[in-house]
Amino acid sequence: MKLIKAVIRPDRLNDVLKALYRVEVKGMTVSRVHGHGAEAETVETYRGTTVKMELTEKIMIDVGVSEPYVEATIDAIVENARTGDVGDGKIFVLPVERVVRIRTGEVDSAAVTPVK
Amino acid sequence: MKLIKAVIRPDRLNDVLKALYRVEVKGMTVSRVHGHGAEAETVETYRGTTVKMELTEKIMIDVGVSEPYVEATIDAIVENARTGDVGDGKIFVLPVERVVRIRTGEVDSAAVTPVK
Amino acid sequence: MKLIKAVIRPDRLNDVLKALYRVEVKGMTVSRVHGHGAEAETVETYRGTTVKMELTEKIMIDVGVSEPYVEATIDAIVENARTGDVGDGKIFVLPVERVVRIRTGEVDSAAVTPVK
Amino acid sequence: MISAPDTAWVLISTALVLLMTPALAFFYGGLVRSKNALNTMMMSFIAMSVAGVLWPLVGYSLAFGEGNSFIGDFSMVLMNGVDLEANGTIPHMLFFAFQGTFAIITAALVSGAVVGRMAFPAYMAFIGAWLVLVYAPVTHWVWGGGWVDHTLGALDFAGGAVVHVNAGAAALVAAYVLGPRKDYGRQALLPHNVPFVLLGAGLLWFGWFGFNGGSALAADGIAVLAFTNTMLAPAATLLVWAILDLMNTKRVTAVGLATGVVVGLVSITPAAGFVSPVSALVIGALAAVPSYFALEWRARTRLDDSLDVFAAHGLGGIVGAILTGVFAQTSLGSPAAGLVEGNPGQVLSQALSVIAVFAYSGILTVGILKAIGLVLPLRVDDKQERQGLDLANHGEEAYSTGEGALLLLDDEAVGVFDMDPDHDKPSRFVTTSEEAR
Amino acid sequence: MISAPDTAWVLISTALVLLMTPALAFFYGGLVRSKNALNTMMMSFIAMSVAGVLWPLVGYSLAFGEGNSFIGDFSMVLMNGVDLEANGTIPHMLFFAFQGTFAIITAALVSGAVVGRMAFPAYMAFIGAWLVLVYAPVTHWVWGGGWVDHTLGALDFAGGAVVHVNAGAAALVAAYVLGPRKDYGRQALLPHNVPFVLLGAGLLWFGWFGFNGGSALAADGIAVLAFTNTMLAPAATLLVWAILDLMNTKRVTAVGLATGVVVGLVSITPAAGFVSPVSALVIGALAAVPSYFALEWRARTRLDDSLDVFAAHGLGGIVGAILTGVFAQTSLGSPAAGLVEGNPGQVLSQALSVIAVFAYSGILTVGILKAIGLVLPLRVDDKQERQGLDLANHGEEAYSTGEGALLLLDDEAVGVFDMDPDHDKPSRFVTTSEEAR
Amino acid sequence: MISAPDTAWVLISTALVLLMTPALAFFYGGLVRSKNALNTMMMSFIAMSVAGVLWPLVGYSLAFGEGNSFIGDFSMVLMNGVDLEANGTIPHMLFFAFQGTFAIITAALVSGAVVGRMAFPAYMAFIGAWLVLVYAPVTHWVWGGGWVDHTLGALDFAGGAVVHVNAGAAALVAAYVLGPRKDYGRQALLPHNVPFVLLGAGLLWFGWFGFNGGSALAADGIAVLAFTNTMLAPAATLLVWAILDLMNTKRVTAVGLATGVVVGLVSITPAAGFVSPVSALVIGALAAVPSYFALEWRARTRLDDSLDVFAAHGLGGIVGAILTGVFAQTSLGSPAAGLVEGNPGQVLSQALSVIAVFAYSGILTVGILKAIGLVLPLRVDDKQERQGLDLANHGEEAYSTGEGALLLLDDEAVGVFDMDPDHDKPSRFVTTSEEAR
Ligand SMILES: Nc1ncnc2c1ncn2[C@@H]1O[C@H](COP(=O)(O)OP(=O)(O)O)[C@@H](O)[C@H]1O
Ligand SMILES: Nc1ncnc2c1ncn2[C@@H]1O[C@H](COP(=O)(O)OP(=O)(O)O)[C@@H](O)[C@H]1O
Ligand SMILES: Nc1ncnc2c1ncn2[C@@H]1O[C@H](COP(=O)(O)OP(=O)(O)O)[C@@H](O)[C@H]1O
Repeated sequence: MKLIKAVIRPDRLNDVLKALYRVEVKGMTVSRVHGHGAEAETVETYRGTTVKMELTEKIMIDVGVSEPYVEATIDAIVENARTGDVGDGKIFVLPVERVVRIRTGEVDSAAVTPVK
Repeated sequence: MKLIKAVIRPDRLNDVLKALYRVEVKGMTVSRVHGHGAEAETVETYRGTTVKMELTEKIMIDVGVSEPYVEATIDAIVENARTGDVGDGKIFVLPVERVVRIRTGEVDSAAVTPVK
Repeated sequence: MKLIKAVIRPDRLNDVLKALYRVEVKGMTVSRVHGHGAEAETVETYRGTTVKMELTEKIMIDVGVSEPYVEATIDAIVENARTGDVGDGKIFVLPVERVVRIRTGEVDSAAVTPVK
Repeated sequence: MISAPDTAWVLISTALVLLMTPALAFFYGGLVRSKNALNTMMMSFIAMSVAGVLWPLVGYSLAFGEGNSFIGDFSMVLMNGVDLEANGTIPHMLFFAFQGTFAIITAALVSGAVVGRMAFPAYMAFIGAWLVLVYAPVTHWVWGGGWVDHTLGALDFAGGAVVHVNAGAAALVAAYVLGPRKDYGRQALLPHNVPFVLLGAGLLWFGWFGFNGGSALAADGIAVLAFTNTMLAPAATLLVWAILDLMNTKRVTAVGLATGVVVGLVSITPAAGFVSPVSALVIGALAAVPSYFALEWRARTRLDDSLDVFAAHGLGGIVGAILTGVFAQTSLGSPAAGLVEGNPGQVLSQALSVIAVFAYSGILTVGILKAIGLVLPLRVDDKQERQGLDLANHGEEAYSTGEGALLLLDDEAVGVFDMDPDHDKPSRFVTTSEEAR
Repeated sequence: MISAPDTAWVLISTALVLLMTPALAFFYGGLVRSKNALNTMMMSFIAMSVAGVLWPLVGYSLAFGEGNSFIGDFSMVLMNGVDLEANGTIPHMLFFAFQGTFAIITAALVSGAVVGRMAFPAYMAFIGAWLVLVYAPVTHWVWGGGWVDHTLGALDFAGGAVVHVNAGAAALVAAYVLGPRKDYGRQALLPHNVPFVLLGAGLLWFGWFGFNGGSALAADGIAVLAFTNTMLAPAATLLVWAILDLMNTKRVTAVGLATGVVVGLVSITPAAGFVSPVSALVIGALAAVPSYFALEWRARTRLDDSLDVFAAHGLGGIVGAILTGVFAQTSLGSPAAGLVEGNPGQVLSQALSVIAVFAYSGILTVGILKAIGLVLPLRVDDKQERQGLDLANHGEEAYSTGEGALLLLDDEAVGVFDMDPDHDKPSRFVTTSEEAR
Repeated sequence: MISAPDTAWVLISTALVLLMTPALAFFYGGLVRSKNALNTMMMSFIAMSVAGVLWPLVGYSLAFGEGNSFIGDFSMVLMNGVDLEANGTIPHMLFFAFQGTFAIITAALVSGAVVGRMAFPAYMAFIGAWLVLVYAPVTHWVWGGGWVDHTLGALDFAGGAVVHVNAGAAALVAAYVLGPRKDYGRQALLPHNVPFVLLGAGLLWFGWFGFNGGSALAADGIAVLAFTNTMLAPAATLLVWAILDLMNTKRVTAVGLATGVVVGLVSITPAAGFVSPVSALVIGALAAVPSYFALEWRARTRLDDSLDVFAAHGLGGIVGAILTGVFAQTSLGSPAAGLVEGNPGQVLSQALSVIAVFAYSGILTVGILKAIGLVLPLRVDDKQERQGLDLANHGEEAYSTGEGALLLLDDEAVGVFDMDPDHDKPSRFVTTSEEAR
């Protein structure tokens, strides 16, 4: 079991969702985050105050998948989140020791396989 | 040391908090996330635009616990977050190599034991 | 490769960002979270309703770094996020199996080294 | 004879009172959770439609038609005879419009008791029926030549009984009939947007100058008196409220302050044109106390009058109505003297009018709700309640980020007006299995 | 001779109409994504500046100067001769101010068609040019003694053609000339703040009482009639809209309701002082239908009139203008009889006036945009569009948390007024490598 | 003799001015961080209570009682003699109410300088004392028959000196006495809700028509002139502001625009009824410049006048007051001629009045704050400042999600009104160790 954490651009989310759907990865958790990286910073001005905004809006996707799905998931994300400009984001693959489906108590692979 | 990541329904949060308190797990970090799973999707309409909302509101809880607390924590969450309907959420158990308490610099188990 | 997850106070974020910059850690992802710990709870009143607010605002920082940077990153965070009062937060170090830079497909160390 | 300045003043007053309904939408809408924000606001807004249409159809005629002591008649149905001829010093049609805005806001006020659980179609039916069966007759009693005015001689300058006691009673029983929200008493109802509550309170105050000041139906001294009292009474209420808050929680709360504004405004409503400004300060100050403690106490009961319509409007209206009987001065133009001018009987008249309105409104409201309950579900189901009524009743979110929202389009409708053909077409998200490969 | 009550009523009406522009900012601003919220609001606000300055400079003179049948003249440039002498029963200057607020809102209305992509400098240039070249002459045709009034005899009480058809036509072609947003049809445009939309609708309704009621230019029966109709027509529109919504999606939507309010108000605008309240209810009810379906249909096309200015204002205005020809009654003071009084020709006049305004506005708008496009970029680039126009055009975020915002200060500027010298100085975030050690 | 149309106009103007205080709450509240949003708004709202009660008690009498050249007397304490008799052409009580709304907004204006750190009880004490000791006498000087009017002959149509210079001076020294916020200069103060800032600016503009237009105290030509100028001056300010913004940051900012509206309104306030519309355009345009650069410069100093009350109101008021001396025209009804009519002395009078008000207000404000500081803590402590004043001072959050909020109930209070006994009782969250098992 792996937890795949991907940071992507907000406007790529819908395409990534669709692509994951196509590779049968149907469960995931999404959060709004702010990223800091090599992307150009924006300057904002409010009255006399000028600030450099070091953070840009990103979306983080957490997907728990069993081993056979890892490559497909990564590929689906990379292909659909890529624009080629700096700031496209990163994917982290973390090892997972256990997954539990709260509703049924099922564990591991069974827990991430969607109900039909 | 483990990091237990649980995705639950927002309206179960208070009960989960109380239950964790009872098993002496008193430190945790909570975030608002959106989940995508087998749950029924909602349809929203704004003027002529109809959308299928693929994401539903969830809460993610991150709890760092030392080994002896792992089972109790999982049980407390499962019991209190379960409603039996699709969408109750998942728990992921991740291995942690190190935990540091910023205030004191204490590490690992000492770092997650609450101050009295 | 490690993923360093740090929970800190919102008002320490800017200093932590600057400190990380100085140790050449320039990529990271930041999210708004709520923490629950040993910190004093606040009581709020809305008309006849009085509530104990168990959660306080925190910031979570996720930094993926290659091994040589781990200590420097932790030190930078600890030093700059510390106020000495209860509630300063925690750092979790998680093992990472793979990192992918979405824009280029580079993996692991190459993926977290900032572009010049 | 029609007076142009009176017409000008009542015109703008009517606009001000109409603004109170959106203001109420914000006052109420800010107090609920975000998942119910739109539903709560819609309950006010839809009153502008339902009551706005029923008033010319039949409501006005039942309220102000000659009829008998208890109800008007159908003589002015569909605004028959409501023309530009003088009614007092303003055109009859303006009086009709001014009164119409009162009907709208009164119906909307009740909604605060049923937020977070009432099904919207049932709510629409309810306020329609309530307007015709409760609001119109009660208005007739007090302002349409009915028994409360003529027989009882009770005073109600701008609607303490007609509007606030009436709505407060309906709210109380509606909360009882519907029952509490499922998570009532377990999950705290925290206001999702307190600035909206303050915005609502500020706009309500602004609009209330039309409500009370306009009720003089002329740009004269009575209007000035009512206006000034509408400014001073809430100021006094606020000060007392702030002191109570400081004593109780050591802090002056914003939601408390917003509530205090409304309580002060409600309390001066029946008295506005009949009492001196100093009396207005006293009335405002006194009115703070019962409402403050009623709010404290209500939250500890099982009575889920969620936004405390009874505590704010019901009690505020009762206190105001009684104190009108105390402070009314014929020297200021009040048609009846109050206790301060040596007429204790007026206090009794006032109390009786309150009881009559309260009882009638309460009983009829139960009846209407039970009757509607036979035809339509009064409440949404538990799952919808958990999910929030914005989604369940309206299919919308108040604050949407658009993430994860996939467009649904009828393929056949696409392209009819396709003016930019080489641009890629809006695509329907396809989930069929062949596509998934 | 100047009448004080008429002056009072037109004064407050003018203030009410001015408030409609901020109201529109909220109506429009709530409908867009948060990344474009400020830009959308600014498009309305800046109209108060651009149109507010051009109106006294030249706009008023072109609209109301004697001139010929098609356009005014330069006789009143820089308010020459616009003084406190009577113009009808109010001071000329007040008429000027009242009309100025109409110019502002009309220019702002168009912006709904171009949100999320138009460059702000080009937008500013556009509304300036449009005001002078389109709004001023069209106003002259209808209210300034021009041919639509004198030759055609078309009725337009408060601006159905001048304001709404005019803006609707401009919006339609502006959306076409600019082309759709890059993600149009792929990413749904969900309103980021529906309560703002409702706030805008509520304030618009409030302001519209000045728009229609004030157009009587007196506190008289016509004002009362226009006012009452402005209250009733949208109520009817809302009810029909709610029913259509229920039939279509089984739910009454809040955005729909807010839209319905505007459609109802638009539709009664040309008719307000000429038709009976019952006709107003009918006009409001009828107007719901075409706009409702146009909204449904537009979203399925490639025409990115993003906030449906054409469907709401254009169509609402057309329907209202035509129905004015149906329901106008000389018995109520209308200068021409409508179909109901046996004058079918009036419907034709109305239709012709609509066509003329529509065609002129549409064609000139294309010309103005094309001309500006030669000098300034009409659209922001794709990256800016993706990033949002608040950042790109204004360098601001609507809702900022301040996280990750590092102050930039000119070191030399610090300390000039340094009154608390032992406090640590504001520090400039330094990123040079020597500093980093 | 009382004139009904004048009464109508001043009535609505009074309501408009009262609305400016909630409007200010939004203008200010949107500019701060969300953790201080309610506190900032409450500072405006509470002025409606403190000033609203002190005005009838004593403030009005000190301002408008006969007294001497420097202060009124106690003859009208508790509104003694403030009745419905004519004062000019309106009832005395209406004049009292109209002036009361000015007192409220002026006190609230000062709060912008002390947000994010001032303890609320000290703030309440401050505005109470300031109203009586500063606002009332200064008003007496200028409008109550005092020396600025009679001896100096300075002009102040609607409160350039009385309201804006006065509040600006108090703000400046209050910011100095309180000292900057702890994170001032290190953490940028980004507006948490720019739409609220725009809403506030829009409503302020709307209300200002009552402020300036109503100051004519009649529905006459002067009101029309003041009204028109109130519409044109800010339009010109905005345009200049936008150009300065474009030159400075290449982008027109929304916060800048909102600020420009206020600056323009402030600058025309002292001149509104005395200058021609073209002069108003010039005044508005000129006023943009000093305020714009003062804002830029202030942010680089250690002076934490957090919301730039001095730069916007103080400077705007000074510029307006001086330019009134330049552009005032007796031909338009100004009691004194300005420089353009060949009276350079008027500019000097204006300057002296500004200096006098500034000095008096500044010195007294220091004294009042120091005195209060002996009794009450002026600032919250550092931890509370970090946590935010909404929690610290009011025990509330502006935007609460309700997550992690556990209900606290007194067990004994539960069940008194328990109407649904089989429903599980509200449970108190129990943390004792036996329960934990
Ligand atoms: N080391 C890192 N740890 C965690 N998140 C990172 C890291 N580096 C980058 N990110 C995330 O990825 C986003 C894009 O990274 P960036 O370096 O700007 O562009 P790119 O990946 O295209 O080189 C950042 O905004 C941030 O959210
Ligand atoms: N594979 C996964 N990875 C991460 N989160 C998941 C995954 N599957 C489900 N979730 C989270 O759990 C929630 C509930 O999952 P769902 O499949 O809808 O119901 P259930 O767990 O009851 O079968 C989702 O909304 C999502 O937040
Ligand atoms: N076991 C834990 N797992 C995850 N997050 C934790 C844990 N304990 C504390 N935290 C986070 O760290 C924050 C500070 O912890 P707390 O115990 O209050 O103070 P301190 O770390 O100073 O002892 C909490 O608000 C929470 O966000």
